[in-house]
Amino acid sequence: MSVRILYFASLADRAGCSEECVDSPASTANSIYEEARLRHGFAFGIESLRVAVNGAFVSWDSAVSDGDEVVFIPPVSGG
Amino acid sequence: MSVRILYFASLADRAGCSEECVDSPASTANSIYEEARLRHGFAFGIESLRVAVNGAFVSWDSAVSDGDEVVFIPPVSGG
Amino acid sequence: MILFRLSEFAIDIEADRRAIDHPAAGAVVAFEGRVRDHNDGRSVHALDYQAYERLAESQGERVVRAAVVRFGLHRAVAVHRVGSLVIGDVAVWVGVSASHRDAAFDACRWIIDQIKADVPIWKNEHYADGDSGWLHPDGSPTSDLPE
Amino acid sequence: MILFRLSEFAIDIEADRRAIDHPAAGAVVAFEGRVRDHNDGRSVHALDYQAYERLAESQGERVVRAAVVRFGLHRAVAVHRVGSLVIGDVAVWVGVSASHRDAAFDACRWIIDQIKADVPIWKNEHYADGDSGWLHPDGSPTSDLPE
Repeated sequence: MSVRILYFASLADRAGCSEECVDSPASTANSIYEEARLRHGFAFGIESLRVAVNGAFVSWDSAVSDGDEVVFIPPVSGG
Repeated sequence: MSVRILYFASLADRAGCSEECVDSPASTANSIYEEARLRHGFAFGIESLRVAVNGAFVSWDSAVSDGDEVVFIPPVSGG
Repeated sequence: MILFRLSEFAIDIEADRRAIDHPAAGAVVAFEGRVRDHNDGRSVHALDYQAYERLAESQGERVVRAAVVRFGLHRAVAVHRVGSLVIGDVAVWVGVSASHRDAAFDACRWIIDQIKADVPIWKNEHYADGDSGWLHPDGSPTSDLPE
Repeated sequence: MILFRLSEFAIDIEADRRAIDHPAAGAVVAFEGRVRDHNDGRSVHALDYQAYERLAESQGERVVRAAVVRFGLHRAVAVHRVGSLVIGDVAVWVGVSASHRDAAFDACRWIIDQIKADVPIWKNEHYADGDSGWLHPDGSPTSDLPE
Protein backbone atom coordinates (compact mmCIF):
# COMPACT_ATOMS: atom_id res chain seq x y z
CA MET A 1 0.00 0.00 0.00
CA SER A 2 1.27 3.46 -0.90
CA VAL A 3 0.26 6.64 0.97
CA ARG A 4 1.22 10.26 0.53
CA ILE A 5 2.28 11.97 3.75
CA LEU A 6 2.43 15.77 4.09
CA TYR A 7 4.54 17.39 6.80
CA PHE A 8 4.06 20.87 8.22
CA ALA A 9 5.84 23.21 10.62
CA SER A 10 8.31 21.51 12.97
CA LEU A 11 7.53 18.07 11.54
CA ALA A 12 8.61 19.26 8.09
CA ASP A 13 11.78 20.75 9.59
CA ARG A 14 12.58 17.49 11.33
CA ALA A 15 11.72 15.30 8.32
CA GLY A 16 13.67 17.61 6.03
CA CYS A 17 10.82 17.48 3.52
CA SER A 18 7.21 18.54 3.25
CA GLU A 19 5.92 15.48 1.44
CA GLU A 20 6.76 11.85 0.90
CA CYS A 21 5.17 8.80 -0.66
CA VAL A 22 5.69 5.66 1.35
CA ASP A 23 5.01 2.03 0.66
CA SER A 24 4.03 0.43 3.89
CA PRO A 25 2.31 -2.60 5.33
CA ALA A 26 0.81 -0.27 7.97
CA SER A 27 -2.96 -0.02 7.74
CA THR A 28 -3.96 2.56 10.37
CA ALA A 29 -3.09 6.24 10.83
CA ASN A 30 -1.40 5.34 14.09
CA SER A 31 0.93 2.78 12.54
CA ILE A 32 1.75 5.09 9.62
CA TYR A 33 2.82 7.70 12.16
CA GLU A 34 4.89 5.31 14.23
CA GLU A 35 6.83 4.31 11.10
CA ALA A 36 7.37 7.95 10.16
CA ARG A 37 8.42 8.75 13.70
CA LEU A 38 11.09 6.06 13.65
CA ARG A 39 12.25 7.16 10.19
CA HIS A 40 12.56 10.86 11.07
CA GLY A 41 12.99 10.93 14.84
CA PHE A 42 9.90 13.03 15.54
CA ALA A 43 9.58 14.23 19.14
CA PHE A 44 5.79 14.25 19.22
CA GLY A 45 3.85 11.29 20.54
CA ILE A 46 0.40 10.78 19.05
CA GLU A 47 -1.16 12.26 22.21
CA SER A 48 0.26 15.65 21.05
CA LEU A 49 -0.87 15.37 17.45
CA ARG A 50 -4.04 15.05 15.44
CA VAL A 51 -4.25 13.21 12.15
CA ALA A 52 -6.14 13.96 8.96
CA VAL A 53 -6.81 11.57 6.11
CA ASN A 54 -7.84 13.00 2.75
CA GLY A 55 -8.42 16.43 4.25
CA ALA A 56 -10.56 15.49 7.27
CA PHE A 57 -9.64 14.89 10.88
CA VAL A 58 -9.94 11.20 11.81
CA SER A 59 -9.18 9.11 14.86
CA TRP A 60 -5.76 7.48 15.15
CA ASP A 61 -7.19 3.99 14.77
CA SER A 62 -8.79 4.84 11.43
CA ALA A 63 -7.92 2.61 8.50
CA VAL A 64 -5.75 4.08 5.78
CA SER A 65 -6.14 2.93 2.19
CA ASP A 66 -3.88 2.85 -0.81
CA GLY A 67 -3.55 6.34 -2.31
CA ASP A 68 -4.71 8.22 0.81
CA GLU A 69 -3.26 11.59 1.83
CA VAL A 70 -2.18 11.39 5.46
CA VAL A 71 -1.25 14.49 7.48
CA PHE A 72 -0.03 14.65 11.06
CA ILE A 73 -1.19 17.89 12.64
CA PRO A 74 1.08 19.29 15.35
CA PRO A 75 -0.46 21.78 17.79
CA VAL A 76 -1.60 24.73 15.69
CA SER A 77 -0.44 28.32 16.18
CA GLY A 78 -2.48 30.43 13.81
CA GLY A 79 -4.03 33.75 14.77
CA MET B 1 -29.78 83.81 43.04
CA SER B 2 -29.85 83.12 39.31
CA VAL B 3 -28.96 79.79 37.73
CA ARG B 4 -28.92 78.59 34.16
CA ILE B 5 -30.67 75.27 33.59
CA LEU B 6 -30.13 73.15 30.46
CA TYR B 7 -32.66 70.53 29.39
CA PHE B 8 -32.01 67.53 27.19
CA ALA B 9 -33.98 64.76 25.54
CA SER B 10 -37.42 64.15 27.00
CA LEU B 11 -36.94 66.87 29.65
CA ALA B 12 -36.42 69.43 26.89
CA ASP B 13 -39.52 68.14 25.08
CA ARG B 14 -41.59 68.46 28.24
CA ALA B 15 -40.18 71.86 29.21
CA GLY B 16 -40.62 73.12 25.65
CA CYS B 17 -37.16 74.68 25.81
CA SER B 18 -33.56 73.57 26.08
CA GLU B 19 -32.39 76.30 28.40
CA GLU B 20 -33.73 78.73 30.96
CA CYS B 21 -32.37 81.18 33.49
CA VAL B 22 -34.24 81.13 36.76
CA ASP B 23 -34.13 83.35 39.79
CA SER B 24 -34.75 81.17 42.77
CA PRO B 25 -34.39 81.05 46.54
CA ALA B 26 -33.46 77.36 46.15
CA SER B 27 -29.90 76.60 47.19
CA THR B 28 -29.41 72.90 46.40
CA ALA B 29 -29.58 70.92 43.17
CA ASN B 30 -32.48 68.97 44.61
CA SER B 31 -34.59 72.05 45.33
CA ILE B 32 -33.79 73.56 41.93
CA TYR B 33 -35.13 70.39 40.34
CA GLU B 34 -38.26 70.27 42.45
CA GLU B 35 -39.10 73.82 41.35
CA ALA B 36 -38.46 72.96 37.71
CA ARG B 37 -40.53 69.81 38.04
CA LEU B 38 -43.52 71.75 39.34
CA ARG B 39 -43.09 74.39 36.65
CA HIS B 40 -42.90 71.91 33.75
CA GLY B 41 -44.63 68.79 35.04
CA PHE B 42 -41.63 66.47 34.65
CA ALA B 43 -42.40 62.80 35.16
CA PHE B 44 -38.97 61.88 36.55
CA GLY B 45 -38.32 61.79 40.27
CA ILE B 46 -34.76 62.51 41.34
CA GLU B 47 -34.17 58.79 41.87
CA SER B 48 -34.32 58.43 38.05
CA LEU B 49 -32.04 61.36 37.27
CA ARG B 50 -28.52 62.51 37.89
CA VAL B 51 -27.53 66.13 38.21
CA ALA B 52 -24.49 68.04 36.98
CA VAL B 53 -23.35 71.48 38.12
CA ASN B 54 -20.89 73.38 35.94
CA GLY B 55 -20.19 70.31 33.83
CA ALA B 56 -19.55 67.74 36.57
CA PHE B 57 -21.82 65.19 38.19
CA VAL B 58 -22.66 66.15 41.80
CA SER B 59 -24.90 64.76 44.50
CA TRP B 60 -28.46 66.04 44.77
CA ASP B 61 -27.78 67.79 48.09
CA SER B 62 -24.92 69.83 46.62
CA ALA B 63 -25.11 73.59 47.05
CA VAL B 64 -25.78 75.63 43.94
CA SER B 65 -24.37 79.14 43.61
CA ASP B 66 -25.35 82.21 41.68
CA GLY B 67 -24.38 81.84 38.02
CA ASP B 68 -24.05 78.06 38.09
CA GLU B 69 -25.02 75.85 35.14
CA VAL B 70 -27.36 73.12 36.35
CA VAL B 71 -28.28 70.13 34.21
CA PHE B 72 -30.65 67.29 35.05
CA ILE B 73 -29.48 64.12 33.34
CA PRO B 74 -32.21 61.64 32.42
CA PRO B 75 -31.16 58.03 31.82
CA VAL B 76 -28.75 58.12 28.90
CA SER B 77 -29.20 56.21 25.65
CA GLY B 78 -26.06 56.73 23.68
CA GLY B 79 -24.29 53.95 21.81
CA MET C 1 -4.12 63.52 22.95
CA ILE C 2 -7.92 63.36 22.96
CA LEU C 3 -9.22 59.79 23.25
CA PHE C 4 -12.96 60.48 23.16
CA ARG C 5 -14.78 62.89 20.94
CA LEU C 6 -18.24 63.79 19.73
CA SER C 7 -18.67 64.18 16.01
CA GLU C 8 -21.32 66.01 14.03
CA PHE C 9 -20.10 64.30 10.89
CA ALA C 10 -19.76 60.73 9.67
CA ILE C 11 -17.03 58.92 11.60
CA ASP C 12 -13.92 58.29 9.51
CA ILE C 13 -13.40 54.72 10.69
CA GLU C 14 -10.25 54.20 8.68
CA ALA C 15 -8.50 57.22 10.18
CA ASP C 16 -9.53 56.32 13.70
CA ARG C 17 -8.47 52.75 13.09
CA ARG C 18 -4.99 53.89 12.11
CA ALA C 19 -4.76 56.03 15.25
CA ILE C 20 -4.68 52.92 17.43
CA ASP C 21 -1.81 51.16 15.62
CA HIS C 22 1.17 50.30 17.81
CA PRO C 23 4.15 48.02 17.06
CA ALA C 24 3.64 46.04 20.27
CA ALA C 25 -0.06 45.50 19.59
CA GLY C 26 -0.89 41.91 18.71
CA ALA C 27 -4.62 42.46 19.01
CA VAL C 28 -6.92 45.18 17.77
CA VAL C 29 -10.63 45.05 18.55
CA ALA C 30 -13.08 47.55 17.14
CA PHE C 31 -16.76 47.96 17.88
CA GLU C 32 -19.22 49.83 15.69
CA GLY C 33 -22.66 50.66 16.97
CA ARG C 34 -24.81 51.26 13.90
CA VAL C 35 -28.30 52.55 13.34
CA ARG C 36 -30.41 49.53 12.58
CA ASP C 37 -33.76 49.32 10.90
CA HIS C 38 -35.73 48.15 13.90
CA ASN C 39 -35.88 48.44 17.68
CA ASP C 40 -38.20 46.67 20.08
CA GLY C 41 -40.25 45.40 17.16
CA ARG C 42 -40.75 48.84 15.62
CA SER C 43 -39.46 49.86 12.22
CA VAL C 44 -36.95 52.71 12.55
CA HIS C 45 -36.00 54.98 9.68
CA ALA C 46 -33.77 57.59 11.30
CA LEU C 47 -32.62 58.95 14.63
CA ASP C 48 -31.04 61.89 16.35
CA TYR C 49 -28.41 61.89 19.06
CA GLN C 50 -28.22 64.78 21.47
CA ALA C 51 -25.38 65.25 23.97
CA TYR C 52 -24.67 67.48 26.90
CA GLU C 53 -21.38 68.10 25.17
CA ARG C 54 -19.30 69.52 27.96
CA LEU C 55 -20.02 66.63 30.30
CA ALA C 56 -20.14 63.98 27.56
CA GLU C 57 -16.63 64.92 26.46
CA SER C 58 -15.17 64.85 29.95
CA GLN C 59 -16.97 61.64 30.93
CA GLY C 60 -16.09 59.93 27.66
CA GLU C 61 -12.46 60.89 28.02
CA ARG C 62 -12.44 59.60 31.56
CA VAL C 63 -13.88 56.25 30.46
CA VAL C 64 -11.35 55.67 27.68
CA ARG C 65 -8.40 56.74 29.82
CA ALA C 66 -9.57 54.47 32.62
CA ALA C 67 -9.70 51.56 30.16
CA VAL C 68 -6.14 52.19 29.01
CA VAL C 69 -4.92 51.86 32.59
CA ARG C 70 -7.25 49.08 33.67
CA PHE C 71 -6.57 46.80 30.69
CA GLY C 72 -2.99 47.85 29.90
CA LEU C 73 -3.86 49.04 26.40
CA HIS C 74 -1.42 50.43 23.88
CA ARG C 75 -4.00 52.75 22.32
CA ALA C 76 -7.72 53.42 22.56
CA VAL C 77 -10.10 55.82 20.83
CA ALA C 78 -13.86 56.29 21.00
CA VAL C 79 -16.07 58.54 18.91
CA HIS C 80 -19.79 59.15 19.26
CA ARG C 81 -22.01 60.83 16.70
CA VAL C 82 -24.40 63.65 17.51
CA GLY C 83 -27.09 65.00 15.20
CA SER C 84 -29.20 63.21 12.60
CA LEU C 85 -28.37 59.68 11.47
CA VAL C 86 -29.97 57.23 9.06
CA ILE C 87 -30.00 53.41 8.86
CA GLY C 88 -26.50 51.99 8.60
CA ASP C 89 -24.71 55.07 9.95
CA VAL C 90 -22.10 54.42 12.59
CA ALA C 91 -23.38 55.95 15.84
CA VAL C 92 -20.40 55.03 17.97
CA TRP C 93 -16.97 53.59 17.24
CA VAL C 94 -14.61 52.15 19.83
CA GLY C 95 -11.17 50.83 18.91
CA VAL C 96 -8.44 49.49 21.17
CA SER C 97 -5.06 47.86 20.71
CA ALA C 98 -3.35 45.61 23.23
CA SER C 99 -0.60 43.02 23.32
CA HIS C 100 -3.11 40.19 23.63
CA ARG C 101 -6.68 39.55 22.59
CA ASP C 102 -8.07 39.01 26.10
CA ALA C 103 -7.33 42.59 27.08
CA ALA C 104 -8.44 43.98 23.73
CA PHE C 105 -11.84 42.27 23.77
CA ASP C 106 -12.49 43.02 27.43
CA ALA C 107 -11.46 46.66 27.13
CA CYS C 108 -13.48 47.35 24.00
CA ARG C 109 -16.54 45.83 25.59
CA TRP C 110 -15.97 47.72 28.85
CA ILE C 111 -15.64 51.06 27.08
CA ILE C 112 -18.87 50.73 25.12
CA ASP C 113 -20.71 49.53 28.22
CA GLN C 114 -19.42 52.52 30.21
CA ILE C 115 -20.30 54.95 27.46
CA LYS C 116 -23.82 53.58 27.31
CA ALA C 117 -24.17 53.84 31.07
CA ASP C 118 -22.45 57.10 31.97
CA VAL C 119 -21.98 59.47 29.06
CA PRO C 120 -24.82 62.00 28.70
CA ILE C 121 -25.99 61.25 25.18
CA TRP C 122 -29.60 60.55 24.24
CA LYS C 123 -31.19 58.92 21.24
CA ASN C 124 -34.43 60.01 19.61
CA GLU C 125 -35.79 57.32 17.30
CA HIS C 126 -38.02 58.18 14.35
CA TYR C 127 -40.33 55.34 13.46
CA ALA C 128 -41.76 54.35 10.12
CA ASP C 129 -45.25 55.15 11.46
CA GLY C 130 -44.30 58.82 11.99
CA ASP C 131 -44.00 58.56 15.76
CA SER C 132 -40.77 59.36 17.55
CA GLY C 133 -39.41 59.33 21.06
CA TRP C 134 -36.36 59.79 23.23
CA LEU C 135 -35.05 56.51 24.49
CA HIS C 136 -33.84 55.74 27.95
CA PRO C 137 -31.79 52.66 28.81
CA ASP C 138 -34.60 50.23 29.36
CA GLY C 139 -35.29 50.74 25.65
CA SER C 140 -38.67 52.40 26.09
CA PRO C 141 -39.48 55.94 24.95
CA THR C 142 -40.12 58.37 27.80
CA SER C 143 -41.83 61.23 26.02
CA ASP C 144 -45.18 59.67 26.85
CA LEU C 145 -44.46 58.75 30.46
CA PRO C 146 -47.30 59.55 32.86
CA GLU C 147 -46.83 62.77 34.79
CA MET D 1 -20.64 32.42 -0.10
CA ILE D 2 -17.23 31.67 1.40
CA LEU D 3 -16.94 32.88 5.00
CA PHE D 4 -13.36 31.83 5.72
CA ARG D 5 -10.38 32.12 3.46
CA LEU D 6 -6.61 31.96 3.45
CA SER D 7 -4.80 34.84 1.81
CA GLU D 8 -1.29 35.03 0.43
CA PHE D 9 -1.64 38.80 0.18
CA ALA D 10 -2.31 41.64 2.60
CA ILE D 11 -5.87 41.49 3.91
CA ASP D 12 -8.08 44.24 2.51
CA ILE D 13 -9.74 45.09 5.79
CA GLU D 14 -12.01 47.73 4.31
CA ALA D 15 -13.46 45.37 1.73
CA ASP D 16 -13.99 42.60 4.26
CA ARG D 17 -15.49 45.09 6.66
CA ARG D 18 -18.06 46.10 4.05
CA ALA D 19 -18.93 42.47 3.41
CA ILE D 20 -20.47 42.16 6.87
CA ASP D 21 -22.81 45.17 6.61
CA HIS D 22 -26.47 44.40 7.13
CA PRO D 23 -29.42 46.80 7.69
CA ALA D 24 -30.53 44.93 10.81
CA ALA D 25 -27.05 44.98 12.35
CA GLY D 26 -26.77 47.28 15.33
CA ALA D 27 -23.36 45.96 16.31
CA VAL D 28 -20.24 45.16 14.34
CA VAL D 29 -17.18 43.77 16.10
CA ALA D 30 -13.90 43.20 14.30
CA PHE D 31 -10.73 41.57 15.56
CA GLU D 32 -7.31 41.98 14.00
CA GLY D 33 -4.47 39.77 15.05
CA ARG D 34 -1.29 41.59 14.10
CA VAL D 35 2.37 40.69 14.04
CA ARG D 36 3.90 42.33 17.05
CA ASP D 37 7.48 43.15 17.77
CA HIS D 38 7.93 40.76 20.66
CA ASN D 39 6.78 37.39 21.96
CA ASP D 40 7.66 35.74 25.24
CA GLY D 41 10.26 38.37 25.90
CA ARG D 42 12.04 37.90 22.55
CA SER D 43 12.31 40.55 19.88
CA VAL D 44 10.53 39.41 16.70
CA HIS D 45 11.18 40.94 13.31
CA ALA D 46 9.14 38.77 10.94
CA LEU D 47 7.21 35.55 10.71
CA ASP D 48 5.79 33.01 8.34
CA TYR D 49 2.45 31.27 8.46
CA GLN D 50 2.04 27.86 6.91
CA ALA D 51 -1.32 26.15 6.49
CA TYR D 52 -2.53 22.73 5.49
CA GLU D 53 -4.74 24.57 3.09
CA ARG D 54 -7.32 21.96 2.26
CA LEU D 55 -8.15 21.26 5.88
CA ALA D 56 -7.64 24.84 7.08
CA GLU D 57 -10.23 26.06 4.61
CA SER D 58 -12.81 23.46 5.51
CA GLN D 59 -12.23 23.82 9.27
CA GLY D 60 -12.26 27.63 9.10
CA GLU D 61 -15.47 27.62 7.11
CA ARG D 62 -17.04 25.25 9.61
CA VAL D 63 -16.06 27.52 12.52
CA VAL D 64 -17.48 30.70 10.99
CA ARG D 65 -20.70 29.00 9.89
CA ALA D 66 -21.13 27.50 13.34
CA ALA D 67 -20.77 30.99 14.88
CA VAL D 68 -23.46 32.41 12.59
CA VAL D 69 -25.92 29.82 13.85
CA ARG D 70 -24.81 29.75 17.47
CA PHE D 71 -24.85 33.55 17.97
CA GLY D 72 -27.58 34.48 15.50
CA LEU D 73 -25.27 36.66 13.41
CA HIS D 74 -26.28 38.63 10.36
CA ARG D 75 -22.88 38.26 8.72
CA ALA D 76 -19.43 36.92 9.57
CA VAL D 77 -16.14 36.70 7.72
CA ALA D 78 -12.68 35.52 8.74
CA VAL D 79 -9.44 35.69 6.79
CA HIS D 80 -6.04 34.29 7.74
CA ARG D 81 -2.75 35.15 6.10
CA VAL D 82 -0.25 32.59 4.92
CA GLY D 83 3.32 33.30 3.82
CA SER D 84 5.78 35.92 5.08
CA LEU D 85 4.66 38.77 7.32
CA VAL D 86 6.42 41.65 9.00
CA ILE D 87 5.68 43.66 12.15
CA GLY D 88 2.31 45.36 11.99
CA ASP D 89 0.87 43.10 9.29
CA VAL D 90 -2.60 41.74 9.92
CA ALA D 91 -2.26 37.98 10.37
CA VAL D 92 -5.93 37.28 10.94
CA TRP D 93 -9.09 39.34 10.63
CA VAL D 94 -12.49 38.36 12.01
CA GLY D 95 -15.56 40.53 11.55
CA VAL D 96 -19.13 39.87 12.61
CA SER D 97 -22.39 41.78 12.59
CA ALA D 98 -25.34 41.13 14.87
CA SER D 99 -28.43 42.91 16.09
CA HIS D 100 -26.89 43.50 19.52
CA ARG D 101 -23.43 43.90 20.92
CA ASP D 102 -23.52 40.91 23.28
CA ALA D 103 -23.78 38.49 20.39
CA ALA D 104 -21.26 40.40 18.28
CA PHE D 105 -18.55 40.46 20.96
CA ASP D 106 -19.11 36.87 22.00
CA ALA D 107 -19.15 35.56 18.44
CA CYS D 108 -16.05 37.43 17.33
CA ARG D 109 -14.17 36.15 20.35
CA TRP D 110 -15.44 32.63 19.85
CA ILE D 111 -14.40 32.54 16.19
CA ILE D 112 -10.83 33.65 16.85
CA ASP D 113 -10.53 31.22 19.76
CA GLN D 114 -11.76 28.36 17.57
CA ILE D 115 -9.44 29.31 14.72
CA LYS D 116 -6.50 29.35 17.09
CA ALA D 117 -7.47 25.97 18.50
CA ASP D 118 -8.63 23.98 15.48
CA VAL D 119 -7.50 25.37 12.15
CA PRO D 120 -4.24 23.83 10.91
CA ILE D 121 -2.08 26.93 10.56
CA TRP D 122 1.39 27.30 12.07
CA LYS D 123 3.55 30.29 12.84
CA ASN D 124 7.32 30.44 12.44
CA GLU D 125 8.80 33.41 14.29
CA HIS D 126 12.05 34.99 13.18
CA TYR D 127 13.84 36.64 16.06
CA ALA D 128 16.14 39.65 16.07
CA ASP D 129 19.00 37.37 17.19
CA GLY D 130 18.73 35.34 13.97
CA ASP D 131 17.07 32.33 15.56
CA SER D 132 13.66 31.14 14.44
CA GLY D 133 11.16 28.48 15.37
CA TRP D 134 7.74 27.05 14.77
CA LEU D 135 5.36 27.89 17.56
CA HIS D 136 2.84 25.61 19.14
CA PRO D 137 0.00 26.80 21.34
CA ASP D 138 1.81 26.98 24.63
CA GLY D 139 3.87 29.70 22.96
CA SER D 140 7.13 27.81 22.96
CA PRO D 141 9.07 26.83 19.84
CA THR D 142 9.20 23.10 19.17
CA SER D 143 12.01 22.81 16.69
CA ASP D 144 14.35 22.15 19.60
CA LEU D 145 12.17 19.69 21.49
CA PRO D 146 14.04 16.66 22.83
CA GLU D 147 13.71 13.61 20.66
